[in-house]
Amino acid sequence: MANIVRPYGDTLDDGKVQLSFTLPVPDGAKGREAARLMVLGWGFKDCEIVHSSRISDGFSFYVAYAKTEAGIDYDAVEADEAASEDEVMHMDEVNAFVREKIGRKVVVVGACTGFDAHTVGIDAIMNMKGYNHHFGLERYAMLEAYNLGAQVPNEKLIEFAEKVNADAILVSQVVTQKDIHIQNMTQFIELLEAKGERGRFICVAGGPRISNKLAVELGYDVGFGKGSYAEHVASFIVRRIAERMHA
Amino acid sequence: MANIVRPYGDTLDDGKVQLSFTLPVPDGAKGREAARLMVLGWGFKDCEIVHSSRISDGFSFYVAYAKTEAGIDYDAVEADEAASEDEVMHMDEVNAFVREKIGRKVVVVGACTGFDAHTVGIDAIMNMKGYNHHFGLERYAMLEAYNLGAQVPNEKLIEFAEKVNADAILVSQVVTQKDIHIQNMTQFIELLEAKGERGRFICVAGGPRISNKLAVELGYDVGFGKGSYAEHVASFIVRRIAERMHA
Amino acid sequence: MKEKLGLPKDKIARARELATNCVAPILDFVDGHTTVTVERATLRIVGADGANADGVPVPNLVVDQIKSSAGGLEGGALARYVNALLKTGGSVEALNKRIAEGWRIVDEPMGDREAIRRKGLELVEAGLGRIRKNRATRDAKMEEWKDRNGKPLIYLIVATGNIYEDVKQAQAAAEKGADVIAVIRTTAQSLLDYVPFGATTEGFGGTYATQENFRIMRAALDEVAEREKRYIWLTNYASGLCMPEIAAMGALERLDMMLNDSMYGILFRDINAYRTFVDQKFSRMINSFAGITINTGEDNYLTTSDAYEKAYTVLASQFLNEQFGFAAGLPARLMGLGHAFEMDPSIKNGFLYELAQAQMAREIFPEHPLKYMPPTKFMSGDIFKGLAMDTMFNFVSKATNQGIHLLGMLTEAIHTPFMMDRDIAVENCKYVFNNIADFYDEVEFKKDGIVVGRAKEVLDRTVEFLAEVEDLGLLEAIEKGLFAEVKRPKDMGKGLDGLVKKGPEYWNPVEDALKAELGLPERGRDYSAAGRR
Amino acid sequence: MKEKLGLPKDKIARARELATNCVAPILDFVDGHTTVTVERATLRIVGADGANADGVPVPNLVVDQIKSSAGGLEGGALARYVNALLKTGGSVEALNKRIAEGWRIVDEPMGDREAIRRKGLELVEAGLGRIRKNRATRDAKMEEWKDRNGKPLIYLIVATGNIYEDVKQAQAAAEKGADVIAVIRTTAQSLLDYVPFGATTEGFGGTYATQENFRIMRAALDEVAEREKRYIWLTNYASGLCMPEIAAMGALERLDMMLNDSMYGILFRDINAYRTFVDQKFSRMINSFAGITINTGEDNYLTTSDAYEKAYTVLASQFLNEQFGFAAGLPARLMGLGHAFEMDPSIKNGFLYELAQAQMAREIFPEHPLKYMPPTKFMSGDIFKGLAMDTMFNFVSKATNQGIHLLGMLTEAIHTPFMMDRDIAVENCKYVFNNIADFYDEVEFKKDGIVVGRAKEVLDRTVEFLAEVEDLGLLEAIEKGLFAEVKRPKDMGKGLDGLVKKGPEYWNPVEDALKAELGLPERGRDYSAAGRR
Ligand code: B12
Ligand code: B12
Ligand SMILES: Cc1ncc(COP(=O)(O)O)c(C=O)c1O
Ligand SMILES: Cc1ncc(COP(=O)(O)O)c(C=O)c1O
Repeated sequence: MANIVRPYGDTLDDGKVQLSFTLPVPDGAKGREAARLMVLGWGFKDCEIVHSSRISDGFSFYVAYAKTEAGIDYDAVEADEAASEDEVMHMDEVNAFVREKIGRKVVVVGACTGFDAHTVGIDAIMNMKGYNHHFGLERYAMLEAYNLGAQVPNEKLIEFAEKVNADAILVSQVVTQKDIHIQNMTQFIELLEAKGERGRFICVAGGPRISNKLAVELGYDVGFGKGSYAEHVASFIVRRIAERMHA
Repeated sequence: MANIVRPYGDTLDDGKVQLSFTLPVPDGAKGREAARLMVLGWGFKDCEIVHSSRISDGFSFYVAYAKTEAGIDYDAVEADEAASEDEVMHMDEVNAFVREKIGRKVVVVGACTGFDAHTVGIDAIMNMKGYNHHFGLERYAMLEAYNLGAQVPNEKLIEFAEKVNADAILVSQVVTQKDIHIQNMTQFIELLEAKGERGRFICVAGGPRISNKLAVELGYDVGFGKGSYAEHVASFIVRRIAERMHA
Repeated sequence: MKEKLGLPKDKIARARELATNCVAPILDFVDGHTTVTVERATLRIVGADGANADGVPVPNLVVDQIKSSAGGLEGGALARYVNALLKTGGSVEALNKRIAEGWRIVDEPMGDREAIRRKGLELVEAGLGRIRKNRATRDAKMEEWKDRNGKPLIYLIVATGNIYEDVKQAQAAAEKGADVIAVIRTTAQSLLDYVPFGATTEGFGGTYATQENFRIMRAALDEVAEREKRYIWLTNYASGLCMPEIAAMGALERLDMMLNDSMYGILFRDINAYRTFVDQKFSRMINSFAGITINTGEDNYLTTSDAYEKAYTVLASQFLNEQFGFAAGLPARLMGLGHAFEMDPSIKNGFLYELAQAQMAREIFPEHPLKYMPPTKFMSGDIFKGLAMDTMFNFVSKATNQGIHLLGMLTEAIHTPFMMDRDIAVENCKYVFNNIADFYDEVEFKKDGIVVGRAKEVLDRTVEFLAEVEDLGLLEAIEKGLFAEVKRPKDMGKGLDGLVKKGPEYWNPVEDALKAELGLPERGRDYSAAGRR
Repeated sequence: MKEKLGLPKDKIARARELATNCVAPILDFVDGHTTVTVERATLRIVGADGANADGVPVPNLVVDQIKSSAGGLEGGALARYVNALLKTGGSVEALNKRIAEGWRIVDEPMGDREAIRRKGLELVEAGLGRIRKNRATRDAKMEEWKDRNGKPLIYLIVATGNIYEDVKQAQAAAEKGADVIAVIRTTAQSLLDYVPFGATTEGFGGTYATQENFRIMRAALDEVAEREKRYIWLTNYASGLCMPEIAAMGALERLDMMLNDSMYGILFRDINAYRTFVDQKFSRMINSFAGITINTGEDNYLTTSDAYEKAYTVLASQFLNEQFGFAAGLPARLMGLGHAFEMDPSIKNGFLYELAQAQMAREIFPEHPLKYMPPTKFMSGDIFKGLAMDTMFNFVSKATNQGIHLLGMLTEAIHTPFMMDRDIAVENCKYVFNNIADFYDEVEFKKDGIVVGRAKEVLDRTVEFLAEVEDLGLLEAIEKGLFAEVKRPKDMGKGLDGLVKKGPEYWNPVEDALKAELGLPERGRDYSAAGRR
């Protein structure tokens, strides 16, 4: 049986949603009406433009509240985030798991690739001190972690991974404007495939705008977004290695 | 030729829209995915849930940015606000118009009806001192304005209008929860119709959530929303009377 | 408390003296009168409850019978009710049922006066006992969870119209951090001369105040409180034509706060002034006995008139509310005197003026848990601007140590709060309160600067204004439109026909007991002890 | 300016002295060196411009030829360029065209030295003349429209990647109230050892800094300025591997501000330290001569490290930037020293600490138009929380009289600003600035309270830190990771191969003229007059 849920304003199923957007038209009655019709055009029932203002001669800003009747079958939704809390092992558990199931140190190489200079994210995952009271991979006794920093070309990252015979490669992408991250991430996988090495590494992508779905679509094993910590990544990697060993 | 406009984030036609809403589900990966699918379900392309938070065990809050490809033909939009700036006459012009075209004082009766106690809006339109440096109808030499205040039953308002032989009746409605304003406004018109008097008065509705469209739909001659002033209302009424006299 | 404004003490004392003089003649009148709702409140405390098939509540049935009977109401309603009870020999519940079914108790001849008196006192003691127990429960819980509430208390409203929906939202709000939940009353309940009965699911802009709704919400909040280990205060409106009855119901169901203003009904609801003044005293005695904090309604002056121009009407009203409060036995610590952040956001230095006024209230009423209301009038559909205004409001409130902080909603100009609006408001408030935690102790104002100057100016203007009111007489000042720019002739307004002069036989053991408990004189205004409870 | 913190003057003087000592050895090195980009900047000022078919700019073609030629760069690039010009007998434009087409000017034998010198000086005078005229135009407009800009100046960024889209957004922002428009540079342009040529429409996270883009934006802003009767400042980045060249381009196109930090490239872009120090001095001389206000990059320390813990690194860097600035002839009034509101919003009293630090900067650098950066690191997808943080940031900025106020965006954690984000930001800022207009003069801090205590603590820690740096030597301190927690060995990093020791024949009449104009000694660090321009 479907379990339809809808947005909730102050009563179940009232379907209330807040929207805001800019239109490239002058502010005024006609703009407001255009904004209203546009929202209705998206399938909303009832829409009130509660605010409009002039940004400049040709641009105006709108705030709307609208009501939707369309819902979604919540039972049919499949959560797709790599970092599911139930499955996460903590640092000591990861180390124990590696000792027991893998029997050697696991090698991990990471970088923020392309022209992206945001190191804080990859550092949060890899550096000794970690982030938000979650130690980074460098602190894991049974991992050998190399953090190459930022602005690392895909070629260099792969070369390095080959050199240290890495089990997993970690790619961080923060800047997403004009889908630059998609280009970068895709090129990375293409390079590996061209070398026939895609199967050799577990490929992990991460960044604030990266979802597991997107990463998998682009050919990675997994993707991690906002709020991920080293233990999420470590748990995934060591489990995947163990699976492969015992498959 | 159609002149399609779309929301503008930072590039023409990028279609970027901000949304926020509550879902009656727990916060977490599944909720976020449900929220994302819901937005896509409304026809948006690409949707990022940029924020989710726990409101309580069973409710969660989402902020999303999404992209729409659907636009609207701006040239085909018909602005529908009664208070069009070009057509507004100012106080002295209204008085002159009445003297010239109507030749007697115009009688106007107004109230905030039903249980609605918000007098500030109707006062803004009618009271001597007006609002925001726009004098109210009471100050117009060629108008005779009666403001009955708030919480006036529809019956009483009509009775009074009959008594003073009003040209126009002004109805203010501010509270809109559970569509109480629609009930109230509808009942008013029904009462008039039952008495065979709908044609006798120019019926004007107003309030922050009242649009001209809505008012006309409910059987009024016109509706005024936020930001309307006495001169808008006066201009409409006196023109309409003149039209009728000369029709 | 550290004073920062250097307000002249003599001016403050003068304002208090003027306020005392203004209310004195009113109090004399009050003690000689009762009203239909005072009598119904009395009945409710001894157990009158339920409603007939048309929804007319039993207390109304009783009082209406008595009022239209030969003797009328001037002897009070209780004797007749107890007389009927003795006649039946059964329980109060059974009596209520019979009355609801149509029994005309006024047709019963009066029995033995002494028996009635004894039974009456017994019932009163039982009713007041229940209230006393509520107070003890509250005190115990507050002691158990002390220091867990916010400072100021975070106050949130729910207003869905449906008590069951309200419960969900109230629980969510409390979990999120609200200390106080107010169930906003449905539009115009103020004007009903009865209190509806039972659980309700329909209301506009709010939910009916009924005893059953109180009970449902109380239980829901107690549940969250146990989970959160934080006392959650419940608030409703002892205001309008049934002020004392709602106070009684609130006392019986352990509400913790009540909107209750000595003049709100007159000015903003066109309720007759005499009626209101009589009702407010009785309701406040109940509140005081029940340990319920009142919230006065000064914010309403500013939603109607200009907040900068009319700041002095707020302060004047606070002084009047205070004196009426003392006269009803309310200690300062139960007086949540109201004020509001309602200045036009486009005023240059508006923040400094708001700061000045909030600090002024803090220093003039040091023991009172001031209730500070958010921006409403200048909120617009621009929710982002609105959120910024609410942020500034949160700032001023914490920066001046207000007592009760009603959270502003970014959608104030649009709809009654959505669940998410409330969530955003709590997050904002917690952020600001924590971020400027010690601002109060940290910051001083320039002597004779804008802040200090503004506070002094408002105080000066208030003294002038109160002098004018004293001169005219309070009722006459109201007639002339000196408050809130509305004129309310003293012999007009709703509910006047519910006012009754007490006869020589007037008997109200609830009133007597409350006066005794609160240390109030039987008549008049020697309430000198009250402030010090 | 009123001082509120009572900071010990001797401590401040001590910090300045330490900073002077820290930069002294670096300055000695600087005067003996040039770099490829210093030479290219010199060429640009005399008119070298354009690019070859592969997009390699003419200044690079010239410098690359010279560098790889027998004599190398140690005599400077100008002599060779002028020599070629004299050979052609034509215009600079014609020469540029020939060079772009592949002419190897290094193969031309050197002609008459004196003729070269004379022609060189003539070209330099023309180039500097153009810059002087820009300065006069700016001064005149600022005088004409004085008091029309915000205080602090409202600074907004555009970053679409497409200069024409940027223009739309910049004009909209300026109309709405922005005083300063910064065109954010495309990701990693810092690391290009050339400046792209022409108008550009593709960039990531920003738009290429090119001279043509500067010109287009300058014209667009001048247009709005005329309409709004308010000077609109244009900002770009004289930073990265082409610091001096961009300064030169900005000077030629009348930019008004430039991001320009003495150590940013080293720490945050891994550019070689020697290279950076040489480049920064030359770029600053140009900025100073052009009347361009620099914006230093101390905010970057806080986006990388913890803002509470590392507050002293910001102050230390400000002192160092100041000394490097004086040494390059920059007067205090052109030094927009940077700092930022970047504390974790969950810190109790975080607002008071931010207030303390901003006030401290204000009092230590009273004449400097401090540039204050908004919260970025702790911004999240919760745009409503973000807006509240931006509101508090606006508050602190106005409350402490900052000079240049970069507006925070509620979507900081999500995307480069949408047009509506900017609109919301301006509205918020104007509201707060007006609402607390006179807060600075009005409010005082408790002696030895949290605010005063925090400021003193940061100053103390800074003095300790600078002493440590002096002790180690600045380059060594950078090597050890004392700044921003990154270690930059002095002989590593990008651009080192572009560093050149000046030979005995070194000739750079632009440098000479600038030093003369700015009252700087030919070598060394007697720049005592500079601060007083
Ligand atoms: C700090 C910062 C900077 C610093 C970076 C310092 C440094 N050493 O990293 C500086 C000032 C240098 C900088 C510069 C720029 N920045 Co910046 N910056 C930020 C800022 C404020 C914070 C980023 C951050 O540190 N977050 C904290 C970390 C811990 O979070 P995180 O990166 O999301 O990482 C977490 C997860 O995503 C995940 N994760 C991340 N990577 C990986 C990798 C793997 C393998 C895994 C498993 C997980 C994982 O785990 C981490 C921990 O939970 C953001 C805005 C914001 N508030 O987010 C803008 C922001 C990211 N920057 C932005 C831009 C545009 C730039 C510039 C390009 C601007 C310019 N033109 O100059 C430059 C150039 C940088 C470049 N070449 O890339 C934009 C990006 C817009 C977009 N979506 O495309 C943002 C969003 C700001 C904005 N709204 O404009 N920036
Ligand atoms: C002031 C105020 C009050 C005051 C009213 C004082 C008074 N004397 O009017 C008091 C405190 C009494 C009050 C009470 C209540 N209020 Co009230 N109140 C407001 C508030 C803050 C401002 C309204 C206002 O004065 N606006 C200024 C005037 C000038 O604007 P306006 O009304 O829109 O009028 C303009 C136009 O709409 C138009 N117009 C209006 N009427 C007419 C008529 C004609 C003929 C024409 C031509 C034009 C016209 O012209 C005017 C000038 O431009 C709003 C929130 C807000 N910021 O808008 C809430 C608000 C309207 N109130 C609300 C509610 C729910 C209530 C209560 C029901 C709450 C309760 N349960 O107790 C009560 C009960 C009142 C009742 N019985 O109706 C809600 C309504 C929600 C909804 N959409 O249904 C609001 C939106 C607040 C909220 N978010 O919950 N309120
Ligand atoms: C004292 C008081 N009573 C009651 C109310 C509520 O309004 P109503 O009279 O509609 O119940 C308010 C609202 O502001 C108030 O301040
Ligand atoms: C001094 C300085 N230069 C440059 C930049 C811009 O970064 P990029 O090096 O990518 O041009 C910043 C940004 O914060 C800065 O502060």
